[in-house]
Amino acid sequence: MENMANKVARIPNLVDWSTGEVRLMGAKCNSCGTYFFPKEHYQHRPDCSREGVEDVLFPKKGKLASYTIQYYPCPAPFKTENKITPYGIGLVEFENEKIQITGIITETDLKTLKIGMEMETTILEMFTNEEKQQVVTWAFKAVK
Amino acid sequence: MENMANKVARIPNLVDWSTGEVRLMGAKCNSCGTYFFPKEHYQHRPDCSREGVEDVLFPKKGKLASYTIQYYPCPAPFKTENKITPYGIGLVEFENEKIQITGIITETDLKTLKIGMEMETTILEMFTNEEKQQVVTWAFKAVK
Amino acid sequence: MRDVYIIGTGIHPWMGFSEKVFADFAAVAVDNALKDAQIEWKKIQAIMAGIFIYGGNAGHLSGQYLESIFGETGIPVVNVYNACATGSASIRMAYNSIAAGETDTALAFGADVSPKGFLTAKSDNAVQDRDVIRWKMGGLPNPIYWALECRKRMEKYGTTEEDLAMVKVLMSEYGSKNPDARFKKQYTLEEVLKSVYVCDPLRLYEICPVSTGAAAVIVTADPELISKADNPVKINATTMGSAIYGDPTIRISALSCPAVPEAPMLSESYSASRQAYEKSGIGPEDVDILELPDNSSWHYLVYLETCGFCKEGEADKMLRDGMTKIGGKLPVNPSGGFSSHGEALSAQALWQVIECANQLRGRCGARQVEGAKVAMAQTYGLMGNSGTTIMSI
Amino acid sequence: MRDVYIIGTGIHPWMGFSEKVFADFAAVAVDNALKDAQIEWKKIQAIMAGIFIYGGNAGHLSGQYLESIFGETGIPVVNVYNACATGSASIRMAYNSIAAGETDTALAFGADVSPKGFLTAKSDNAVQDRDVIRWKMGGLPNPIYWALECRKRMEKYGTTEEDLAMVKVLMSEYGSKNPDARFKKQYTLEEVLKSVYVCDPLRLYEICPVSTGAAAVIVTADPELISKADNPVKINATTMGSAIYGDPTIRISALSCPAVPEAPMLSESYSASRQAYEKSGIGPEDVDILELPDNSSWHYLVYLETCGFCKEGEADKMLRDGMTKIGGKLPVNPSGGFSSHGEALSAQALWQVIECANQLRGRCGARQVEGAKVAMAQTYGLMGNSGTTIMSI
Ligand SMILES: [Zn+2]
Ligand SMILES: [Zn+2]
Repeated sequence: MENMANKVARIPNLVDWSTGEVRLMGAKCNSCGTYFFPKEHYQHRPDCSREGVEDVLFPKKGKLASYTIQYYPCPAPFKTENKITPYGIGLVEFENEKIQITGIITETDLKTLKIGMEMETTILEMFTNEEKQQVVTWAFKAVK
Repeated sequence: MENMANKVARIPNLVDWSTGEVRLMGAKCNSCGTYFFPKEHYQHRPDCSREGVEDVLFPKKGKLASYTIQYYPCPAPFKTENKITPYGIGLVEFENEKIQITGIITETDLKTLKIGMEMETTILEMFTNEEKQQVVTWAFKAVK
Repeated sequence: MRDVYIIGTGIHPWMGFSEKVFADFAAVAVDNALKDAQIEWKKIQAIMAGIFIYGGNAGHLSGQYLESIFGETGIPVVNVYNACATGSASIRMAYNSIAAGETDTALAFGADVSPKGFLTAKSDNAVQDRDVIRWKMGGLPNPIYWALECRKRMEKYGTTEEDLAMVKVLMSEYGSKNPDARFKKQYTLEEVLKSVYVCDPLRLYEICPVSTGAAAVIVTADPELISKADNPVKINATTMGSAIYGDPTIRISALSCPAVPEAPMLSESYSASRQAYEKSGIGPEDVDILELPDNSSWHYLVYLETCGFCKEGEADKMLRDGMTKIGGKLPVNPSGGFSSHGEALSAQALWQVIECANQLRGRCGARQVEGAKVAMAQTYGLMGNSGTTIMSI
Repeated sequence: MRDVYIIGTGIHPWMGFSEKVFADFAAVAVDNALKDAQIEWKKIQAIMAGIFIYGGNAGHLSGQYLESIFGETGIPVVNVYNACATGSASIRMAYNSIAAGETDTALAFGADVSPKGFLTAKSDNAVQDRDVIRWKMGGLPNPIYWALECRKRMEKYGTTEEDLAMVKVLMSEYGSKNPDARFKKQYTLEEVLKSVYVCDPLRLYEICPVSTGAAAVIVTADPELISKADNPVKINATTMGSAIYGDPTIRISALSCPAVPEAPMLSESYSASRQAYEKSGIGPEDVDILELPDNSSWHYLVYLETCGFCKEGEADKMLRDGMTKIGGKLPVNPSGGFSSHGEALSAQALWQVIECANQLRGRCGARQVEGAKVAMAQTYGLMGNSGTTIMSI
């Protein structure tokens, strides 16, 4: 995997690389079986007892359920040092968890994007902060 | 009056000194007779036709209808260069206009404040801006 | 329950950014509504106000602000916010106030001034407000959400770029005939297809911008006011819906959505419309005019399905067959839609109701739908907000 | 119109600043209300939510947020804001929804998290929002408005510093007996009179701070739910008032007020309470318990007059004579009032209703008022907002 030393997520508790793999952080309700991302945004099944909600890491890989190509820069507070437009952005489906999660696609040849293709979780370097750390967000890339 | 050169109100259209006297700027509705301060905050009598609203300058002098002494600094965006607490703040009544207007009282001996005393409109220097102008707000002081 | 009628409506024409303040726009719309209803201000017994979310304290208390302009009379004044369905909440509350017997005559209004820049996050607490995450880390302006759904639709049902462009062609034709619309230029299919992509597959002309606008509606159950009104419009139902668990739509501000549907798409609107059908006894087959929220060309298509005007995947055929044109079986958005107006958040749901009322009252000139007796205004707001109003004459 | 009952109430105890998010507090209050009502979530047919104004997108759509925690069911969810009377708006809308026949059972809730710093201006457009002027040029935090009125009262009616302090003595006695209150220390007259001035004549202990808290109320007209509820409380009226032209009170955020009264002081509350008296057929003489908004000791006194419990200038005598004590003719704020709780903006009006309901249901332990049959919750919000709820058992 990428060298993750000196990297920091712009907002904590969303993306993890402590296991050696980049994985998204979410939660699962053991009562109603629903997975949440982000983990603090609960979306229980009606009348769920909401017991046993626990943190989970989503699998590294999923498949592309939809995508778009954004031609204009995302306004602030979004921030990147390099021009990234046009950028791909996709919904990646994690099959067993029955959830689709959005993410920027770090693909330069956007013409190759296709619904159903296999994707893996990665990070996108956004900018360098005052502590000289690379501030990152989660992203997806095609499995080659 | 004070030397008003190089002074600027923090927000325009509230206090005027172009006539040589410091006066508050408001509006009057010629249909229902109500005076407004600030002038953009309309408070018409119900069913007023709202015709003929015109700018007015309030008289320089009025009388103190109520007052308090504030012991703690007003939080931002209020801003003064000098410590002004404790400061007096009063409601000054303009008799013919049938309106009372709030304002900081630039009195150092706050024990002399008394309901009914005659007050005049003045300015309070708050801070120096980047253009080296004195930024001011309106205020009241006792007529000596 | 007693019948509630629309007796007066008013609009401030839609436009772009303005230095004028929201209360000035609101006052124009309310003045027009009072004139239309032929009543004086003191007849208003309750004010249900849409919040202007970028207006600070005054915008959040827009009803109190408006009342002070027209003259404070002590009546109930409540301010509501349901994102882009805010206007639906205000008219629903005005209706409920009358139906509950609290008042006889109530005013619903909303006014929004387009901000100079982009809409963006309004807080800085990512744990509390996932909207912060979508802006800071997601890179997700609103149209991306629509494009993701649109791409799924194209894959699943064969919606084409020509279908998407055709929506704009129709909307611009009607908008050109609406003096209150912001955009009045008429576009050909070719021009739309040549416009740049904002987020592929959605093009610049296929998504709606943010606008300035104001709208006001006066409703009453007072027999005297109804009898002197010009063509009063009966409200058969005005309902609000929220989302249903398992809705597969990726909602604006969310970072995820269910992969396996357990509820209809846009379930907030499914719910609002089904409540309205049940409450009014009127079904999609009875509706002569539909105003739907065409935030993008995708919305135009999917809303026909969400609200039950055809089965899932069949809206493209309705469009291609001309059924949704003025003169077709179900004229959709004779106003020119959001495409010709842009969003004025707290005003737009009321403007949709007003277009419906104006159509039923025969006031729409070059874009008039002939002989319409039943109209439906359907709205949509982010994060699970929706409202449906069914009216008849 | 059918009768509407409170069958379940829930509170998250009041506290200071917290890193937890508003939805967590809201969920505790709603869980407690569901348990009290002995109903499951799916019985809730509408949600009327108070907006948490510092919570960004999520706080403005607090009802949608809450619904997603308990499970989205598609029901109407509306978010309201009426400053510190926000809770009054939510319960009034829940009541109207049921009275209008839209739903049988509805939830009203509000939750607020105290911000770390001071409350201040929320926009930067002084023309649109005079709140910007009062902060940038006026130097006018909220308590100054109360102090200006309090000074007038002392001059006109002879209210003394001892009267103002006595209010705190009573409130702190009751607060010490309320497990859900934030401040539980009991003060003597001497201690209060020795506390520092914030804005003379009001002292630190005589004004209320900002707090964190949540409250939820479930109302219904469903006979089955009413029959199985533990001491259901009937809502005789729940009304909202706005200001009346010529009200001489200097309103928070205003820079001026009329010098010649043409309406009662605090006319928004005069209006709300008079509407409630008229609608319910219950007058001040029938009320056994009053919860009023003691934002400051001045409020405690003036509200007795505004709501017609005595004539103008006579409240001090009521206080001095012990009439407003538990055990007196009109027990006021047995909860300990705002003085013992602090303001949690969108929750506080509901908390007042809940205290009234708990008193009528005989659940108040050491602060219980014996034999109370009728209770009234009166609230107050800046810029012309107020609500009154009259309940009975
Ligand atoms: Zn669950
Ligand atoms: Zn006037």
